[in-house]
Amino acid sequence: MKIALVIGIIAVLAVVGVGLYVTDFTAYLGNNPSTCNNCHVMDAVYESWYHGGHKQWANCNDCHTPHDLIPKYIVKAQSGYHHVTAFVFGDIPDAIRAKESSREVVQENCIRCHEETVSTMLESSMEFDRYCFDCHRSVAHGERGISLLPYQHSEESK
Amino acid sequence: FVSNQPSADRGIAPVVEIADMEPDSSLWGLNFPNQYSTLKLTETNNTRTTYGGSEKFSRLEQSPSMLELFAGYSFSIEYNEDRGHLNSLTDVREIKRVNDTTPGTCYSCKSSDNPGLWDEMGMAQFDKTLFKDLGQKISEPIGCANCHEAETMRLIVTNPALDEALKAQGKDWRTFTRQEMRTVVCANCHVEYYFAGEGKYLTFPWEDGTRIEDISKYYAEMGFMDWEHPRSGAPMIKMQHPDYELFTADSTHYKAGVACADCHMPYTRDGSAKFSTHNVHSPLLNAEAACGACHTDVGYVTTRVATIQNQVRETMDASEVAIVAAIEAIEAAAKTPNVDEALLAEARDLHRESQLRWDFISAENSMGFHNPEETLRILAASTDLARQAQLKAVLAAGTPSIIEAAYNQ
Amino acid sequence: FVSNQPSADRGIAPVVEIADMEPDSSLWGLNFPNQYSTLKLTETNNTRTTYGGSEKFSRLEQSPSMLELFAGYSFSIEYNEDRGHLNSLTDVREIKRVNDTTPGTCYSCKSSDNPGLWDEMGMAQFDKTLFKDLGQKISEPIGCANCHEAETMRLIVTNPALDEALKAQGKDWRTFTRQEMRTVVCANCHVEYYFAGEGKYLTFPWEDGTRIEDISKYYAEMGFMDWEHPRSGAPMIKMQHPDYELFTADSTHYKAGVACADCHMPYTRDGSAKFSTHNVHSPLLNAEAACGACHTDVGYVTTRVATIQNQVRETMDASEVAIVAAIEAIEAAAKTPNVDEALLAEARDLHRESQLRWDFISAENSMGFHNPEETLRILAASTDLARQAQLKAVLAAGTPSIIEAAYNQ
Ligand code: HEC
Ligand code: HEC
Ligand code: HEC
Ligand code: HEC
Ligand code: HEC
Ligand code: HEC
Ligand code: HEC
Ligand code: HEC
Ligand code: HEC
Ligand code: HEC
Ligand code: HEC
Ligand code: HEC
Ligand code: HEC
Ligand code: HEC
Ligand SMILES: [Ca+2]
Ligand SMILES: [Ca+2]
Repeated sequence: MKIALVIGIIAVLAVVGVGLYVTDFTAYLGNNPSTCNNCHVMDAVYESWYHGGHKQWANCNDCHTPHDLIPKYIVKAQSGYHHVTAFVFGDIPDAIRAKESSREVVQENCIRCHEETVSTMLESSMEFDRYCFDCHRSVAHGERGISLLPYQHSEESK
Repeated sequence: FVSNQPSADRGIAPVVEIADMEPDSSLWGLNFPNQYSTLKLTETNNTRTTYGGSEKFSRLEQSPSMLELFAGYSFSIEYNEDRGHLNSLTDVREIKRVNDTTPGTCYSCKSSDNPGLWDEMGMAQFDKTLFKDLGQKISEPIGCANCHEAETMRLIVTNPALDEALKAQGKDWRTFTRQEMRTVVCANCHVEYYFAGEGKYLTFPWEDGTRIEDISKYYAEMGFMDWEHPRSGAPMIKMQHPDYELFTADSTHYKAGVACADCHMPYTRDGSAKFSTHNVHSPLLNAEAACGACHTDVGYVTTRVATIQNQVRETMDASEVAIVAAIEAIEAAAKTPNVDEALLAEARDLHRESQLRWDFISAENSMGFHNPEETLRILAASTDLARQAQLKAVLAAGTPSIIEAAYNQ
Repeated sequence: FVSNQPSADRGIAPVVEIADMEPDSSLWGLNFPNQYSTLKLTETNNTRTTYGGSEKFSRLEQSPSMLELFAGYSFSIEYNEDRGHLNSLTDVREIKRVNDTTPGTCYSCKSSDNPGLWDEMGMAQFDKTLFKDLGQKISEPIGCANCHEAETMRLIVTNPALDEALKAQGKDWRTFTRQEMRTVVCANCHVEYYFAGEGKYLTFPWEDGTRIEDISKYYAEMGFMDWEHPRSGAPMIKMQHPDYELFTADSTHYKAGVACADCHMPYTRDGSAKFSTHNVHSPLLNAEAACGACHTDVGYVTTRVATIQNQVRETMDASEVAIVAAIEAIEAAAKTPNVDEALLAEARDLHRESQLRWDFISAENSMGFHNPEETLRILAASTDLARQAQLKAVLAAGTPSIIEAAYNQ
């Protein structure tokens, strides 16, 4: 029992420690997209964002973190933890896909920037029960999200 | 997570109060000019596409074999390609399928006066009244009141027949999500229906389900028929625009959560604000907006539509040839002395089953695109049944001589 | 990206020089351990899926009607579900379809020794040699040399028959893009083929195109047949794994630029190194990686696969019933005194045409998923032709009595 607790604490410390190390912590308090790209597993999304429609308007955090100050750092801590643990313990999903929680964060941000455009849709007396990116599948990371080369460069699809 | 509260800077503030079930769309239009002005466009649309579009051409001239398939039934008199919503009243009044005995039921899906009339006189009375008499009370084509609740502007089921059909399946549309309603609202009209009993009561044959097999079972069990085919003598069923039934039969798009309105009423911009275009027509005429948001490569998807529709058209042609052959065989068999009546009856049943499957696809309006796999599965079965009907006729006659002439045509 | 080059991030720098067409994959494996170790896994895969998977079950026990359809041909002796690449040699040597007269041609798609042998003795000689003799020279199953050029590691066409078939269509694979090669490399083997002439020369029937109609026309014009059906007497064609032909017939994925390797060899992570898994099998066994890269909702796509495959299986069952009925009718007709030989010949042709269409889908390995619409279009035609064959038999016999028994079974 006690032992388990101790091991637990050590484990957590270890994770945090490694986390601070591999992720160059202070960088993650900022908004520079290339810091996300410190991880190779972020290459595809970075690439697709870089070539996608929004690069000139929005960086990762504009979409992936809430914009009232406090929640922002909570989300960063959470996802940072996911990322690092997944990384350190190697259980990286075959296809990295946004969790429901991230989708909701992103959705809030789509609306934050496009409120006027979508006001008519949101004013409905029934809940707007779908994600913007159900339709706008390509605005952020290209149509196929994390789809990898060479598919996105194929001649056939053009 | 998305608040439904009217946001601070509301787009258009209501300038007039709209009465419940107000038939006159132009009044609603004062509050919602974009939706009204786009709805108006449906009156004059006239562009044709390969298999659809808004031009009112004759479907009988387009595929003459329908004259043989619908022989003895009103659809062999006049049957046209459908067009925009605002033409509904003109077209139902001009069509030669209507006569003095036609029931008021034929107005059910043609006018925004209906919700008010159903409320006032009840649907049973509405349907009992003769078309020519009920016509006095009707002056508006399809309008806002057919899809919206005036006070909240939300989408609602306005056709009592749909409300009852859903109930029969234990469903209550009031519990449906907004995205579901973006499909269900079309089911007020784009569905197969029949007139039940003397009162010509409007009914959707969904009690056993909305698949073609369920519908055919439903009609078979109640021994219903629309007309008897004069040549084959089979008890026939006419299918009508089962757009909703085919689309919701596990189609690619339906299972992906896509709704009718996504493709047929895509968002359009008026300055900064988006609204749903109410100029409903073939999405191939505005594919950029209709498909473009979800499919970056619009050229790819429209080409796929062409491929699929051609595959379906080719397969449907084969069904038509087979059904016509079956009709001729049964007709000839019936004329042979001491024909086996039991086998002849089986042949007629096969003709009915084959044709109602073919018609389910033919009467549907997307040339199979709404659900390509289900469409081709059904057509394959239709052709198989038609060929079996032809063979049964030969067995009934006891000699293949009856079909030699026809067969080698 | 027009150039056909392997991806830059191979992970490891070459540690040994690999000779051109080196048959021994373990040597290549020293340079590319990830690809080698994943290829090794294909030897022991044994998981079954609803319609496929890697378990070596008997397809004849799975659908017994094949015993009647393939009657008189080697495929009615033994015919199993396919499994991983490393089993190719074991399985071709164990199969009872092989006998003392079997030509070496049967090794064409089973070993990485082939590129070297074709280079050394030429394909004509390779194919002339008897299977049992050529076997002395062959010890490796499928390996790196069947798909890669050692020096550059790029994907190449190693099978002379494919090179010639493409030439016949005026195509040169050396001009293909890398993404095209990710599909074409599979066409070295996953295609319909036949043995031309006495020399059993390996040939792909693509001169008129790769659609089923083109292939059937090609065989008809050269008057080719694999065997005569003992019961119907029809000159039959056996179709073999036309995975490439069906997929490239304007399928959704092919037109969208997706390649075989995208689904069957998805990129995999080993630490930070990314490589194409060489453990090729049913993508339903690793859908997360195989479909997840392109589809956000993997549950949705795998459910769609199940729906499509069930629709295809059901439609294919109907074709089988119809073809068996045709065989029985023709057999009975042939026994009737003064049968009309001309009509009987027509009936046999219809049997051949019907069955080769069915077999094009049955021998293909995705239960229709590679191209759902084309699959169902072809099956609809197959059933139609089979029913016509049955009817023609009755016409030839001059009496339906020949089928009463069979028909009412
Ligand atoms: C330490 C390496 C690393 C860095 C740096 C990194 N990521 Fe990730 N990220 C991962 C890994 C590993 C996963 C997959 C594990 C998972 O799905 O939780 C992931 C998954 C995600 C996901 C999908 C899962 C979810 O949480 O919804 C999002 C979104 C994401 N990252 C965004 C970002 C953003 C934005 C940044 C920069 C602020 C970033 N990542 C920086 C490693 C990293
Ligand atoms: C314009 C808004 C926007 C920007 C900017 C953006 N993303 Fe995303 N991100 C999204 C959306 C939308 C999704 C898809 C969510 C879904 O489809 O479930 C997504 C998904 C992801 C995923 C999960 C993969 C997937 O397809 O589900 C990762 C990882 C990710 N983003 C990381 C990043 C990184 C790193 C950056 C900056 C280089 C970035 N995003 C910039 C909107 C954005
Ligand atoms: C940081 C602010 C910001 C965020 C967050 C953001 N956008 Fe945008 N977006 C813009 C700006 C600025 C433009 C260009 C001007 C315009 O068209 O409004 C734009 C353009 C667009 C366009 C039209 C151009 C195109 O690429 O098709 C669409 C559609 C769009 N955004 C959708 C989205 C969606 C969906 C999300 C969330 C996944 C999102 N945006 C998130 C700022 C943002
Ligand atoms: C049902 C599909 C659908 C959904 C859901 C949807 N959109 Fe759109 N959106 C469209 C279509 C279609 C257009 C194109 C309108 C046009 O160009 O005429 C569009 C246009 C836009 C534009 C303007 C693009 C431009 O060219 O300026 C923005 C911004 C946008 N959407 C943002 C959003 C946001 C934010 C959400 C979520 C609140 C959202 N959309 C949800 C279909 C959708
Ligand atoms: C994924 C997009 C999509 C969805 C969802 C969709 N449709 Fe369609 N619809 C099409 C296409 C494409 C056509 C073919 C138009 C043509 O051939 O010109 C079509 C044709 C039609 C037509 C005939 C149009 C004409 O040109 O005459 C009607 C009516 C119709 N659909 C109604 C519906 C109804 C009702 C629903 C929902 C139950 C629905 N559609 C769902 C894309 C869609
Ligand atoms: C009140 C009944 C009713 C409702 C509700 C209804 N429709 Fe229709 N629809 C019709 C009728 C009637 C026609 C044919 C009008 C004519 O040809 O005169 C029609 C025609 C169409 C056409 C063909 C237009 C053309 O130009 O060819 C399309 C597409 C269509 N409807 C789609 C829809 C969609 C999508 C919905 C739901 C959002 C819907 N309809 C709701 C009755 C209805
Ligand atoms: C359950 C709703 C419904 C009922 C009841 C109904 N219709 Fe329709 N009608 C439609 C829809 C939806 C369309 C457009 C789709 C189509 O034409 O397939 C349409 C199209 C039409 C058209 C234009 C195309 C054509 O067929 O020439 C005419 C005319 C028409 N209906 C007449 C009638 C008559 C007459 C009756 C009564 C026997 C009737 N309708 C009953 C829903 C209905
Ligand atoms: C054929 C059915 C139909 C008819 C007729 C119809 N609407 Fe709609 N309307 C819809 C659908 C579907 C939506 C999308 C609702 C949603 O997304 O929740 C909609 C949305 C709206 C909205 C919400 C904002 C938007 O554009 O998405 C308004 C306002 C509206 N309609 C007004 C009208 C008015 C005014 C009329 C008559 C002039 C009318 N509608 C006629 C089906 C219809
Ligand atoms: C709201 C989003 C949305 C809209 C609008 C939409 N689609 Fe799709 N479409 C999808 C999804 C999701 C799939 C399923 C495959 C996938 O996951 O990408 C799909 C699949 C397809 C496919 C492949 C299926 C097949 O049978 O080949 C075609 C073709 C297609 N769509 C055409 C269209 C056309 C044409 C339109 C416009 C008339 C359209 N789509 C409108 C989301 C949409
Ligand atoms: C879009 C994804 C996709 C593409 C592209 C694709 N396949 Fe498949 N393939 C599948 C699926 C799904 C199955 C069905 C597996 C099952 O039923 O278990 C399958 C089955 C197979 C099988 C049988 C597997 C087994 O379980 O026995 C073979 C062999 C095959 N494919 C070869 C090919 C070839 C060769 C190509 C290119 C010409 C190709 N595939 C392209 C998805 C794909
Ligand atoms: C050198 C010939 C050859 C080439 C090249 C080839 N295959 Fe195969 N493939 C075979 C043979 C032979 C089998 C069956 C082996 C057995 O059952 O013993 C097979 C089996 C398969 C299976 C079934 C595996 C299982 O577990 O059921 C799949 C899937 C497959 N191949 C896909 C592909 C794909 C994708 C490519 C191209 C990237 C490809 N093959 C290239 C000859 C080849
Ligand atoms: C053009 C390439 C090619 C040629 C030539 C070829 N095969 Fe195959 N063989 C394959 C492919 C691809 C598969 C896996 C796909 C399948 O089984 O449908 C396969 C699978 C097999 C299998 C395992 C599945 C089964 O059928 O039991 C056996 C055994 C086999 N082949 C034997 C032979 C024999 C014997 C010959 C000569 C008559 C032959 N092959 C000629 C490509 C070929
Ligand atoms: C059945 C065909 C086939 C066989 C056998 C095969 N490969 Fe591959 N290999 C491929 C395909 C397809 C690719 C993807 C090429 C591309 O994307 O350009 C590939 C890619 C590679 C790459 C490039 C990096 C990567 O992973 O994408 C290397 C290295 C490689 N293979 C090595 C080998 C070795 C070593 C062997 C034998 C142990 C082997 N291959 C056997 C088909 C095959
Ligand atoms: C390299 C990208 C890619 C891969 C990998 C991929 N797909 Fe797709 N898929 C697509 C595209 C593109 C479409 C066409 C529709 C669209 O544009 O969204 C599509 C369409 C589909 C559809 C709709 C078509 C239909 O007939 O219903 C299904 C289902 C589907 N894919 C299943 C799968 C499955 C299962 C796998 C894995 C075995 C897979 N896909 C792998 C890109 C891909
Ligand atoms: Ca029309
Ligand atoms: Ca297999």
